[in-house]
Amino acid sequence: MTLTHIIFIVFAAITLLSALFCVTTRNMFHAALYLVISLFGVAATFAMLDASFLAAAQLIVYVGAVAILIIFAVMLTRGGAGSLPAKQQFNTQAGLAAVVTVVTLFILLRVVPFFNYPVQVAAVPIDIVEQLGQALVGDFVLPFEVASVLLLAALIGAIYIARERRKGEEVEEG
Amino acid sequence: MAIPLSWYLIVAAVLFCIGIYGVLARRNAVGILMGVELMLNAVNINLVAFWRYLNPTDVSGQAFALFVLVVAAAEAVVGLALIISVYRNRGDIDAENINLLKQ
Amino acid sequence: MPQIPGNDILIALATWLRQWLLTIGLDPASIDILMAVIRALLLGTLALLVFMLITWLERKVVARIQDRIGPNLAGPWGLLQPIADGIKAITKEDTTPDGADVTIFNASPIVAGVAALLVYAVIPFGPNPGGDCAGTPCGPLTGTDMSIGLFYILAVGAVSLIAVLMAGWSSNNKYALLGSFRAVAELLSYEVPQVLSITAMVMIAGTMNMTRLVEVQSVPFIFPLFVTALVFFISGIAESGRSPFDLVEAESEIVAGYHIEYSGMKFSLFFLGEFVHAFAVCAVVTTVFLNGWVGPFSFVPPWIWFFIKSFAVFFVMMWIKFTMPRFRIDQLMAFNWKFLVPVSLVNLLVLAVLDTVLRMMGLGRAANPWVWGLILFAANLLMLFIALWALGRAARRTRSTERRIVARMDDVTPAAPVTAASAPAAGN
Amino acid sequence: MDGWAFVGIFVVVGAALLSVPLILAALLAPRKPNPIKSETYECGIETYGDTRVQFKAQYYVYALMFAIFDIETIFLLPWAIAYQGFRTIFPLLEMIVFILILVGGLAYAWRKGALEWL
Repeated sequence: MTLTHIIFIVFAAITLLSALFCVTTRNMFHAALYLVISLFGVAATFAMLDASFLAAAQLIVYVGAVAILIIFAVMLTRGGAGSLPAKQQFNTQAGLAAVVTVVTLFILLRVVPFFNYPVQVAAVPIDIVEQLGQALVGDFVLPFEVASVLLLAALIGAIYIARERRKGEEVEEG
Repeated sequence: MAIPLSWYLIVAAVLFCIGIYGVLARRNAVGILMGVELMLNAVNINLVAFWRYLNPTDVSGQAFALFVLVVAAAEAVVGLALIISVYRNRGDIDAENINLLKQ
Repeated sequence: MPQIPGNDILIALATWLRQWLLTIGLDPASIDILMAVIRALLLGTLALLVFMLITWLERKVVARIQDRIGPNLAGPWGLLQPIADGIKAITKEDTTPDGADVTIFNASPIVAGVAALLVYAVIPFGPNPGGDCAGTPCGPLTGTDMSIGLFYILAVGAVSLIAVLMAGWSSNNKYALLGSFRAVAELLSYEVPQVLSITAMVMIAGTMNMTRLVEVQSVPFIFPLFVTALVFFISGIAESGRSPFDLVEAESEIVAGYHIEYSGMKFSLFFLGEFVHAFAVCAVVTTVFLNGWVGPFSFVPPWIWFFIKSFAVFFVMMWIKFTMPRFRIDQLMAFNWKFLVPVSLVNLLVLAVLDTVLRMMGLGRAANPWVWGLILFAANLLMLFIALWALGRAARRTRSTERRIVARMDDVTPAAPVTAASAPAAGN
Repeated sequence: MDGWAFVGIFVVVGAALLSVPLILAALLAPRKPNPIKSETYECGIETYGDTRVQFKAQYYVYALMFAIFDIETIFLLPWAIAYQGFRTIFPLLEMIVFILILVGGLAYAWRKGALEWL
């Protein structure tokens, strides 16, 4: 048990516990914050895997963008309060969902970690980000451009859906 | 490399299952979306861990993780826009009540 | 004492400390951790000292600009004023509003402060002397020499948004919630031109490492990247929530923004976050555009040059703050999305094309940095001229539209006949 | 770990440094709460209605534009790092196509008035 192991366990525990709170807590704003903490933990995991660029990208995309979007959505829907204030947070199939989850977890844990992977010990190239850039306009040029189109589609679609028409209905000033 | 690969895979598997539970059991549509984000993150942990342990000199693993990141964000952008729109029209984002197409 | 690499007093001290720790029998791994903790402590203290200094400086400068004297009672020239403020903040009663979400309410000032401090981790205050410091290779004078330094700065900038939302939501106050929404809308909007200008910097420099960024500046990047520097500086001011972009705390509109319910020391931490962030922006501008620690006269330590340049940039920031009126929120958003973002996109494209063309003509940075730099500078000035012309035209058009609308509201018979359809359309 | 270890240490140390004045304040500052004092501030009048009021969706539109451009930058930065090493113009052209597609999105938002503060 070295220091690295302990750090890994700490971050794994943070990630998993806050993920658990995220899916179970009643207050949606708290759930969003737990999600942020959990995604932080994932970023730390990336950093431990020497994926420096991805760790920072994870922080920017998830903590900076997706988390803000989710918190905005929570606030715009008034915490999902709906008409009934004290509504159940889980649906009627919650029990079934738990069974499915446990079965999936059981299968995954039985199968995935104990396969004998051809682990290769090598240092990460120092110019990995540069290689990534070259790959994006080399091998991955098609997905790269398709990603751009996907982003365009998401932008236009989301603006079209989310925008309020000028003669909006019961929109309070805010 | 002090930490075995399987540790990362276990963390990813558990995170994935927590995400599944969130997606299946939450009533709140935003909560369901959070579950999806957790699942996508679990996938990314797997991708990066496999990249690091199986082929660290090739960038494909990182590139894939990057594309997953994009798809996740695009999905969140559009999904949340839909939820906001539903809330505006119906005043409720309980996934069990969004069933206009069933009736 | 052995040969001191780089002849720098700070590196000499660190080398001496490491040697002493070796002599008292610590193993190298724990020395590394201990040295990192010391470095972190020094950096944090430095950031706090700079914070105290610039609060004093800012009050002195605003006083001079407004033809006043400024703080002059506490100590010589009022230099002890920050300490007096600190004592005051510590002894003030700290209230928590009813219905506040206490945990989040208390956590968010710390999150905001730490997020602002984190930028300092990658700022290089001096060069890498090379050579050997008590058995380990010497590093540059920086917290950590990350390979993705600039990108890291972007990443920690994202965290402060969460702090704002936490503060606004947990206060259980409509003004705070409204203020946090506005603040976040502003901050994230201005992050877009910021990331685009960082992309332009990285493209020209070919690295994201902060130390390398200084080393590759054979010509200070303010010349070839003039428009980029302006966009980055403006969006940096907006990111730190300073006037004229201080809608975050527009007193006359939304009382005090997201930190309305905060008092005493917790309020001071938000205040600290703002100032620390503002100075961090200046430090990044110095590093990336003004050649960082490099300066004439080898007897002056590099970090002195670094701070001279940073304070000069901060002076410009104060000058802007105290001479500009505040933007209205719609102007703020329009300025960002309709001016800064298009300008930085065009700037990115122009720089990419021009640099490639120059490189292919054999006039790239590698060949002759000053020729390359001046050609790009000319292109930058041209871009700036066109952009300002477009901005001026748009501003005149908007102003005449607004005037007509005001005239219509004031008077039943407007001076110029305006149809209802034409007025809003002109604003686009 | 490319400096992230130091960042972790710096987070802990920074939080500790900032907690010192908070702890001092907790020890030294007076604490006499009363119902009037801890009332939510609303310019002197009593608060009215629910705090978590309905906001307009325009905020979300800005957030989503930010998200899209942020992700664009995640792709642009590796390209920008590799830029000085490119020897042909094809990477440049591919990048220009990438940016122009997104500029189309910005133009759409502008035309539709989604950038207007309503």
